[in-house]
Amino acid sequence: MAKMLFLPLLILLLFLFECESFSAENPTDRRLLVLVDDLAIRSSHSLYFKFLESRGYVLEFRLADDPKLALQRYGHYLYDGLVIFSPSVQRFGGSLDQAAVLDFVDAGHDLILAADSYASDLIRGIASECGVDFDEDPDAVVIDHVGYAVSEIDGEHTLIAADDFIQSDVILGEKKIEAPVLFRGIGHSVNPASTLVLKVLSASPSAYSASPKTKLSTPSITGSTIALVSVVQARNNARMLISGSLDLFSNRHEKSGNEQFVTEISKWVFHERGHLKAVNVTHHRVAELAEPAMYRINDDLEYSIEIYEWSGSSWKPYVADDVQVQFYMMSPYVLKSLSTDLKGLYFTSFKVPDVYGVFQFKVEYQRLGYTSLSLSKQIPVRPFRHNEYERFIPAAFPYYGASFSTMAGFFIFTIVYLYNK
Amino acid sequence: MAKSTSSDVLTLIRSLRSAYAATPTNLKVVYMGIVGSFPFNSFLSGVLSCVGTAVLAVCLRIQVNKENKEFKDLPPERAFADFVLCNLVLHLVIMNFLG
Amino acid sequence: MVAPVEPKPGGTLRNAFGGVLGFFILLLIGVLAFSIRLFSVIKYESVIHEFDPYFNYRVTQFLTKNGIYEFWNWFDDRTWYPLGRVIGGTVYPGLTLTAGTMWWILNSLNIPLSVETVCVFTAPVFSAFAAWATYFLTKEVKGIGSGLTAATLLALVPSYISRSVAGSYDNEAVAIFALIFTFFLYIKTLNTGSLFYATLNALSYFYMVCSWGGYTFIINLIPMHALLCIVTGRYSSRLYIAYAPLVVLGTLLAALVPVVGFNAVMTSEHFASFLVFIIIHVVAFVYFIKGILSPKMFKVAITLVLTVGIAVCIAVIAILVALVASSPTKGWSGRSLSLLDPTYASKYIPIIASVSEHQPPTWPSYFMDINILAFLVPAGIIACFLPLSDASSFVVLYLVTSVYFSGVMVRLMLVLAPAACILSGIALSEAFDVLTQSVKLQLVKLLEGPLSNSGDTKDENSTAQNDVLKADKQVATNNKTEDVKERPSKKNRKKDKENTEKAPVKSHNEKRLLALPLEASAIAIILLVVLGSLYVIHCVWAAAEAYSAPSIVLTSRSHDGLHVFDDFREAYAWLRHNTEVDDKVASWWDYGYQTTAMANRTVIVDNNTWNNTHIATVGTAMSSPEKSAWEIFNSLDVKYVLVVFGGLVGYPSDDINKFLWMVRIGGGVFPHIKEPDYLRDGQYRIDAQATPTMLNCLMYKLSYYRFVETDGKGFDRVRRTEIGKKHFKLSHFEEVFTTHHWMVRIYKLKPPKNRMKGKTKKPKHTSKPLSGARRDGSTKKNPWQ
Amino acid sequence: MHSLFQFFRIIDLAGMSRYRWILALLAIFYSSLSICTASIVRPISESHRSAALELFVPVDESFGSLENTYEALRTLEILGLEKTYDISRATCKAVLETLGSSPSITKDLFYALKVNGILKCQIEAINFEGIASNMLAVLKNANSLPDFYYSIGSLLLIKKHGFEVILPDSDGAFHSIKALSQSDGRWRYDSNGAESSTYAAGMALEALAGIVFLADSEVDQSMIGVVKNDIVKLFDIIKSYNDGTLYFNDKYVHSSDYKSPLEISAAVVRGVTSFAEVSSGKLNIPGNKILGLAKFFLSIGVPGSSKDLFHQIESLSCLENNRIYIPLVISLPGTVLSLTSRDQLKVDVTTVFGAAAPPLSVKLVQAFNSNSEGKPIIENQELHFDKENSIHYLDIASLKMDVGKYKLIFEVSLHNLEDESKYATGGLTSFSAFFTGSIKIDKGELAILNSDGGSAETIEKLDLSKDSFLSLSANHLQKFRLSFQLTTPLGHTFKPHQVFLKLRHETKVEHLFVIDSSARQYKLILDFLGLVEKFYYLSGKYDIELTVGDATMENSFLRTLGFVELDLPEPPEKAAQPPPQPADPYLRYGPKQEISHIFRAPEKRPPKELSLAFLALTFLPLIGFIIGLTKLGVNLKLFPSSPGPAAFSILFHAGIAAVLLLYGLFWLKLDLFTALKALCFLGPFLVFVGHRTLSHLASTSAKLKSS
Repeated sequence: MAKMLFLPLLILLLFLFECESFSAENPTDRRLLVLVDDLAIRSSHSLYFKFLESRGYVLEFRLADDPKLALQRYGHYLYDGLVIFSPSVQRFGGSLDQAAVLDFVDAGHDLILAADSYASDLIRGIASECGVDFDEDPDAVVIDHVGYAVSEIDGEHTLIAADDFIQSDVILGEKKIEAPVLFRGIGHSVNPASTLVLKVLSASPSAYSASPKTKLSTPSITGSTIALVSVVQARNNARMLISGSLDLFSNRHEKSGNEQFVTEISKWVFHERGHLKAVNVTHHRVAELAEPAMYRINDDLEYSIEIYEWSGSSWKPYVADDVQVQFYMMSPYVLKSLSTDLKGLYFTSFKVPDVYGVFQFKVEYQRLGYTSLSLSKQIPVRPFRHNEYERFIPAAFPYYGASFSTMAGFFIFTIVYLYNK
Repeated sequence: MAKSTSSDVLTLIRSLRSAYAATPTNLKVVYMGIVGSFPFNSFLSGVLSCVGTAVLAVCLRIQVNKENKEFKDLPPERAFADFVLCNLVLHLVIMNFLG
Repeated sequence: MVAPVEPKPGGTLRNAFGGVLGFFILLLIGVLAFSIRLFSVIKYESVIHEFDPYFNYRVTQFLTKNGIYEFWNWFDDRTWYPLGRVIGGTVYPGLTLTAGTMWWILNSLNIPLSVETVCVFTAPVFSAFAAWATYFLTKEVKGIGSGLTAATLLALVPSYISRSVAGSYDNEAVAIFALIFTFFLYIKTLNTGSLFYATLNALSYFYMVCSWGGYTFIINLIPMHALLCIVTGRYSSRLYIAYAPLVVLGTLLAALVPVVGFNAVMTSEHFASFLVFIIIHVVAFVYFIKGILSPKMFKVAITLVLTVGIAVCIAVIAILVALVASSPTKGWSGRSLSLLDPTYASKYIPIIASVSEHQPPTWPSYFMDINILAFLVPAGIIACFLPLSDASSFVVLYLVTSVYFSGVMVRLMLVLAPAACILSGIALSEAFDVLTQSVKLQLVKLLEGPLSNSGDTKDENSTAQNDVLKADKQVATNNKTEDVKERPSKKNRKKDKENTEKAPVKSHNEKRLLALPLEASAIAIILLVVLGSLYVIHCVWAAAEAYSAPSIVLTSRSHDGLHVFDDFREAYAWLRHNTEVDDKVASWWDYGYQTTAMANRTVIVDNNTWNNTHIATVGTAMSSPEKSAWEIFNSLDVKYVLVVFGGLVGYPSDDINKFLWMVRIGGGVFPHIKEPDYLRDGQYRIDAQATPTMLNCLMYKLSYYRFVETDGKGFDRVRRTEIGKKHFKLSHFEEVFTTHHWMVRIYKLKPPKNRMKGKTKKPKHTSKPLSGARRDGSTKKNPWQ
Repeated sequence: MHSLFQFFRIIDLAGMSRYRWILALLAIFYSSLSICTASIVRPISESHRSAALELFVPVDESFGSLENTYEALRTLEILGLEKTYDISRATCKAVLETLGSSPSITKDLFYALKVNGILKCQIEAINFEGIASNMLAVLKNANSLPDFYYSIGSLLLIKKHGFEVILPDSDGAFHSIKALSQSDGRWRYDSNGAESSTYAAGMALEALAGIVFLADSEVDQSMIGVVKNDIVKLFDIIKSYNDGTLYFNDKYVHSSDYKSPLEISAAVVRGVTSFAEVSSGKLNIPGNKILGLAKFFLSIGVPGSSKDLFHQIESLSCLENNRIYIPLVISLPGTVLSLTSRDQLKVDVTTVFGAAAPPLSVKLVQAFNSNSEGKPIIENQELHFDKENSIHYLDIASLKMDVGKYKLIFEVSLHNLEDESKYATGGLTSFSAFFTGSIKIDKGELAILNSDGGSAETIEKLDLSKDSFLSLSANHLQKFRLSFQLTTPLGHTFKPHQVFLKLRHETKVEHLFVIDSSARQYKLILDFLGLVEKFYYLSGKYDIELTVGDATMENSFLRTLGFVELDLPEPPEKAAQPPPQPADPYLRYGPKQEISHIFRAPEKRPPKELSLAFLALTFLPLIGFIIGLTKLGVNLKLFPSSPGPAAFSILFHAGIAAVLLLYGLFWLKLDLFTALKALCFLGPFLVFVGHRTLSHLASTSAKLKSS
C-alpha cells in the first residue's frame, strides 16, 4: 500500500519541485534527504519527522550506508536539505562522502548534523570542516553534576538540563523557551576565529566533557565554552545545525523544551526565518530620476534600496532601523543609516564628497541570525569640468578690470599712435 | 624738424603708456597681498596682461626708435603691425586664462 | 658651394639653381628621414610599439571619438582604480592633438586612414619636420651648407631614430621637432629682432609645452643664453625683443596647458626665466638712460638703477628661496632634481630610478646613439667660435648643457642628438668648404700653370683677384639667396665678409700653403666622405636592427630559424574576451597602459606613475606572502593578477628581474617590506640559496607556479639557475591562463572560503579502533534509549 | 548456557575486529553483559493509555481505513480502555459494504472481518459461504505470501465467527507456503521473488498456524517439526541492541516498502506465538530471547505514531500469554538511591503489562562496587516482599553500603516449578545503581606561599559549604596552595569525579587545574614561576573557581572562592599570544559609527567693497593715460583725408575693436573654439585692411620725408 502510494508521489513531487525548488525567489527548502544508520530512528524520532512533514517538507529516508545514495543526478541536486542522523556511520554508501556533503553545502543547501554519545570520524570531519570541533576523546560525553536532569534511573548525570540559549528571536522564534532542553551527548567547541558559527545552546559553567567511566584527566573543554548545539551560516547563506546529541530530536523527553527548541531551530535552518533579499537598488541626483553613469564631486544624490524578509511562504517587508549604506573608496567616505518607510523601502540622500575616484555604494548588512546582505555598486565620481568652475568672482574684479583697461588702453594707443603727428 | 618733435611725442606717449601699464601691476600685487591670491589664474592673467603690454610697448619703442641703428631696415609700420598682432595674441590668451 | 668656373652673368641663374637644388635636397632629406624609420613596419607590422605609445594611442582614439572637449575633461575611471585619473589634466596633449588633427584633416579629405595608422606614422613625419627645422636653425647659425649637412645628419641620427621609428608613438617624436623649431625661432628673432618672430616663438614654445615635459629645458636654456649674452656684454635690444615677450607670452601660454597650469609660475624650474627677465629689464633700462643722459649724469643714474635692480633681484631671490624652502621637494619635480643631482633619484625616489631610461648612459651607448658625431662635435665647437655670434654661442651652450643632461639620463640623449648634429653639420660643411676651395684653387693653378712662366706672380695675383671677386660675388649671391622676407642683418653680413676674407688670405699665401695640399685635401675629402658613409651605414643598421623592434612582439633568431613571441597580445586578447568588463587587473605598472589599451580592462597602476603609494601598494602585494597579498588585492577589488615571466624563453626584462624595484618601492612606503630579506648576503638570487622570504613572496610563486613541469628540474633561462622552490600549491590564487611561451601568466583571486574550518585535529588513533569496534559490531545503540 | 551462547558471538565478532588486544577487553565487556541485560524497562503503564487516547482520535467518528480502524480498536481493546466515543455506526457501514461487494480485495475483506470481530456489527445479511468460497478460490491459486496470509486469515476469522469452514487440501497449501521458506529461517514473498525477509517469515508462520487450525485432517507432524526448526533458525538471526534488547530486522529494505524493526519483530512475534498456539509440543526458543524481545518492545516507551503503538501493544499482548515463555520483567523503580533520605532498594517483577507475577522470590546475589571490580561487597541477600503493592524491597541502611556506583546482580526464583517452564525470568539480572549521599567538606584552606616553599605569606581558611570571597595577591615568585578534605557519610575519604580549579583572567582567558588527591586530602600547589608561560604573562585579577562534583555526590557545587591579584613579568619578544576569545555575537553585529565627509573649506573671500574699490583703482591709470594724452595734445592729423584710405583705416580700427569685443564675448560666454572660428574670419580681414592702411601711411610718411 505504502509502496503503491509513495513512489508516484515522490516522482510527482520531484517534477513539481524542479521548478520551485530551493531558489533565491523561494528560499525555503522542500526536499530533504534523511540519512539514518538504523531505520528504527524513523519511528523513534517520528514526532520530529512528523513536524517536518507538517511543514510541507518531503522527507526521503535512507540508510547512511545505502549503496545507492546520491545527492545529485545529471549535475543538479535532488535535494534541498540533508539531515544526517547517523552518528556512527564510518563511510557513506554510494557516491556520497565528506567532500560530497560539503559541496552540497557550498552549493547553498542546508544541513542538519547530529552526533551522539559516539560520533564517527566522518561526522567529526564534516563538523570540523564547518568550524565545529567535537571533543576528541571518543568516550567523552557532557557531564554536569550540578545542572543535571533529575530522574531516578539515570545516575551518571549525562542527561543535562541546558537552558543557556542564544538570545535571538530569529533563530529560536519569538516565543521564549521556558522548559530547559534535555541533552544527552557529546559537547563541541566552536572555532573562536570563525564569524560564521553561533553557539545556540551552551552548557552551564559547572559542566565538563569527559568519559564518566574512566578516571578524569584534564578535560579538553569545560564550563560554558562547551557548545551543545551550534548553527553555522556559511558565506553563501547555507545553514547548518550541528548537535552533539541525536537524542535531542527523539520522541522521549516530553515536558521538556526539546520539541519547541528543535522545531523552531529547524524552521530557521530551512530558511523559514531570517532570510533577507535586497532588490531595486537605485541612486540618482536630487531632482533627477535617471541613474547617471557618473557623478560629479559635490553632487547631491539620493540612494534607495528595498529589503524583504522571507516569511516561509512569501516576501514580507523587512523593518529595521540599522541598515546602513557606505559611499566607499578604499575606505568609507560617507556611512549613513538609511531611513525606512516600514514597507521595505530604505532611502537616504547625501552630498558626494569633493574627492574624485571610483566609488562604490556598499550595503553590508549582517545581523545575528539573518542572512547577510552585501551589495556593492560601482560608480565613478569625476572632478569639475573646465567650464564648471565658479566664474565672475567678485574677488577677482580688479584683475578683470586691469585686463580690460589694458585692452582699452591698447585700443586707444593704436589710434593715437597711428595718426598722431 | 617736425619729425623729431613727433618722435619725441611718441617717445613720451610710449613711456607714459609703459608707466601706466606698470601701475596696475603694482596695484594688483598690493591687492593680492591684501586678499590673497584666490582666483590665482585671474591674478596671473591680470598681472601678466599689464606686464605683457608694457613689454610689448617697450619692444615697439625700441624698434621704431630712430636712434637705434639696428633697426634701420625695419619700417615702423611693420613694427607696428607686429606689435598689434602680438597684442592681440596676448589678449586672447589672457581672456582665455582670465577664467 | 657651387663650382666657381662659370662666366659672371650666369651668377643669378646659378643661385636660383642653387636654391632649387637646396629645396630638392631638403625634400630628399625629408623623404630619407621618413623612410629610414619604416623598417619596423616592413620587418614587423604596422603596430604601436612598447608601453607609453599605447596610452597615447588610446587617448587619441578617445579624442577622435569624443571630440576635444570630452578629451579635455576626460576623467578615466579605468586606470588607477579606485582613484581614477584625470587624463585631460595630467597628459601632455600635444602629440594627441597633432595626431588627432592629422586624422581629422585626412578624413575630411576623404582619405580613410585608421587612427592607428595615423598614430604609427606620426613619428616619421615629424622627424622629417625636425630635419627641416634643423636645417633652418643651422642655416641661421652658419649658412645653408651646414644647414643641409646638419639636416641630413639629424635625419639619420640613431638616438633620434630610436624614439621615432614608425609605431613608437610617443611625445618625444613630436617634441624634438618642437624643440628645434623653437630654438630656430628664437635665433631667428635674435637675428632679426622682429616681434612677429617673437610671437611665433612663443607659440611654438606653447606647442613644445603641450608636447613634452622637456620644455623646461627650453625655458632654462634660453634664459641662460640671454644671461650669457648680457654677461659677455653682447646685450642688444634684439635680445630684449627675443627674450622679454617670450617669457611673458610663453608663461601665459604654458599656464594654459592643464598639466602645467600654475607650475609655470610656481615651480623652481621656471624661476630662472623670471630672474633673467628682471635682470634684462634692469640692463635694458641702463642702456636706455645711457642713451638719453649725459655721461656724468649717467654715472649717478647707473649706480642708482643698479642698486635698485640688485635690490629687486635680491628681494625676488629671497622670495624664491622662501618658497623653495617651504615646498617639500624644494619646488623641483623629482626628475629635474635628479638632473641636477644624478644620485638624487636613486637615493630618494626609487620609482624614478627604477625606469631604465632614467639611468645614466654608458660610453658605448654614446657611440651607438651619435656614432661619429661624437668626434665631429669638437670641430663644430671650434667652428662656432670663429667668429662667435649670438646664434653660435647659443648652439654651443645648447650642446654643453645637453651633453651634461645626457650624461645624467639616457633618455636625454635625445636632446643631445640635435645639438650634436648641428655642430657636426657645421664642422663638416666648414671642412668641405675649406677643402673644396683649396682644391679649386689648386685646379686653377694647374690649368694656368703651363701657359704662364712659373716666376710670374702677377697674373696669379690677378687670378687671386678675380677669385676674390668671384668670392665676393658668390657671397653676394649668398646674401640674395637668403630669405627675401627679412633683410640680411648685420651679423650675417659680417660673417660672410669673414668668409670672403678667408679666401683671399688663403689665396695669397697659396703658393706656399698649397705646395702639396691638393693630394692632402683630396685625401681629406675622401676621408670625410668615407667617414660620412660609415655614419650612414651605422645609422641604417641601427634603424634596421637595433631600434625597430616593437617590444610587444619579440623575435629571436636561433639555429633553426626565426621565432616570434606574440605572447603579450595573446594574453591581452584573452583578458579582453574572457573577463567581465568591470574586472580589475593588477600587474606591475609597466603593463598598465597596454592592459587598458589592448585588453580594455581596469588596472590598478600604470606607466603614468603619479601616485607612489598606490604603486607601492601593488609592490608590497607582489612581495608579500600569498595570504596578505590576497588581502591587499581583495581590498582593491582586484579580480586577476598578471605577471610577466621570461624564465622559459629567456626574456630578460620580466617581473622577476624587476622584482627588486617592487620591493624597494613597496618598502619605501610600507616599512615592513625590507630589501635585505630578499637578498642572500647582498645578492639577488632565486635558486636554492634564496631567502625564504623571497621563495614565499607572491611574485616568486606566481612566476614559478608549475614551472617545474616544463622541464624536469625547473631551469630558469634568464637567471641561468634552477629555481629554489619547485613544487608548491597556491591557496588563494588560481591560474587561469598562461600564454604559449609562458611569458604572460594570469591568475585569478579565489573567493573567500565559504566555510571556516575548525581546528581540524585528527582524533587520536589509539582510541579509534576501540570506538569503531564497539559500535559497528552486531549491536547498534538502541535508538529508543 | 546462555552466557556460553553469548561468548560464541564474541568470538566471531572478535574475528571480524582487526585488533587482537581488544578481544580480551570485549570479552570482559560482554561477559559482564552476558548476565542478561542491564537496561531499565518499565512495563506498560498509564502513560501508554493516555498516549493511546491521544493518538487514536476518530475524525467524524471513524479512524479512516479499515486497517487503521482495526489497529485502533485492537489497541484500545488490549489496553482495556472503554470507548469514550461510538464509531460503530460509520465503521459498520464500511464493514458491511466491504463484505457486501462480492469480489473485493482480500486485504480489505480481512481487515473488515477483523474489525467486525471486535465491533460485532449485526451482519446477518452477509452470506459468509460466498466469501468463504471465493476465499478458498483465492487460496487455491494463490502464489504469493500476502494472498495466502489474507485469505487464510479471513477464513480463520469466518470460522471464528461461527461458520463452518473446511479447508479441502490443507497439506497442499501448507507445502506451497513452506516452499517459500529459506534456509536461514526467513521467507520469500512469492516464489519468483528473490529477496527473503523476516517480515515475510512472520506472515508465513501466522498463515501456517491458520492452516493448521483450519485443517480438517491433522497436518503431519514432520512438517510441523520442520517449521519449528525454521523458527529456531529464525531466532538465530535475531539482532540485539547494545542494551541487550533483542529485535528482528531485515538486512536492507528499499525505502519504498520500509518496515521498521518494530513492525518486523511484531510480525514475527505474532507468527511465532500463533504457531506455538496450534502446534503441539513446545518450541525450544531460549526464554531470554523472548524476554529480550519483550524488553525491546518495552524499551520503546511510548511511541509517537499510532501504528508503532499498535504493533508494540499487540505484540506485547501476544507475548503476555503465549505458550512458549511468558516474559517476566524485572525492573528497579529507581537506581539512584539517596542515603540521606534513607531510600529503599526496590525491585518489582511483573509481566509486560504490569500484571502481578506468580509467586516468586528475588535475591540480591552480588553487589560490586563499580570502581573496585573483583570481590563482591554483599552476597545472597533475600529481598523482602511487600504484599499490598507487590514489591520486593531492601533497606539500604541495613546494607552498610557507602556512596558510590554499584552493580547489583539479582536472581529471581519462582516458587513452584511448573512456572519455570512457563515464565522467562532471564536468570541473573544485573543493574547498576547509584548510592548518593551528601559529602562533608572541611579543612579547606587557601594559602600564598613564598618561593622558598616553607613560609606561608597569607593563609585563608575557607568554608566550602557556602560561597566565600577572598582577595589575595601574589607575584610570579610565589606559590598558590589550595587544600581541602572530602569525607563520605561513613567517614571514608571521597574521590569525586570532577575536582577543578579554574583561574579566569579579566580577558576571559581560563586556566583549568584538575586537583588530585594526595593521601587523605585534596591539595593543589601552583608555582607561578613555572606557569608564567602558560599564563601568557597576563598580570591582573584572576577569579578563582572551584568545582567539585560527582554522580554520587548530592551536594556537588561550583563556587567562586574570590580572586588573586597576580603580577607577572613583562612578556619577552615572541611570547605566545593568548588564544583569541570568541567574539560576543551580540556585539559583533550591529550598526557602525556613522561617518560624514568633511569638505574642503572654501577660499576666504575679501569683502566685496574692497574688490570694487580696487576695480575702480585699476581704471584710474587708464583715465590717467587719456588725460596724459590730452595733456600732450595728441591729434589725429595724420588721419588720411582721402576717402579710400580713411575707410580702410576706420575698418582697420573697427576690426581691432571687433576682435577685442570678441575677446570680451569669449570671456563672457563663448567657448574657445567658437572664438577661434570667429577669429579665423576676422584675422584675414584685419590683415588685409591693416596692410592697406599701413602701406598708405608708409607712403605718406615717405612723401613727407622726401618733401
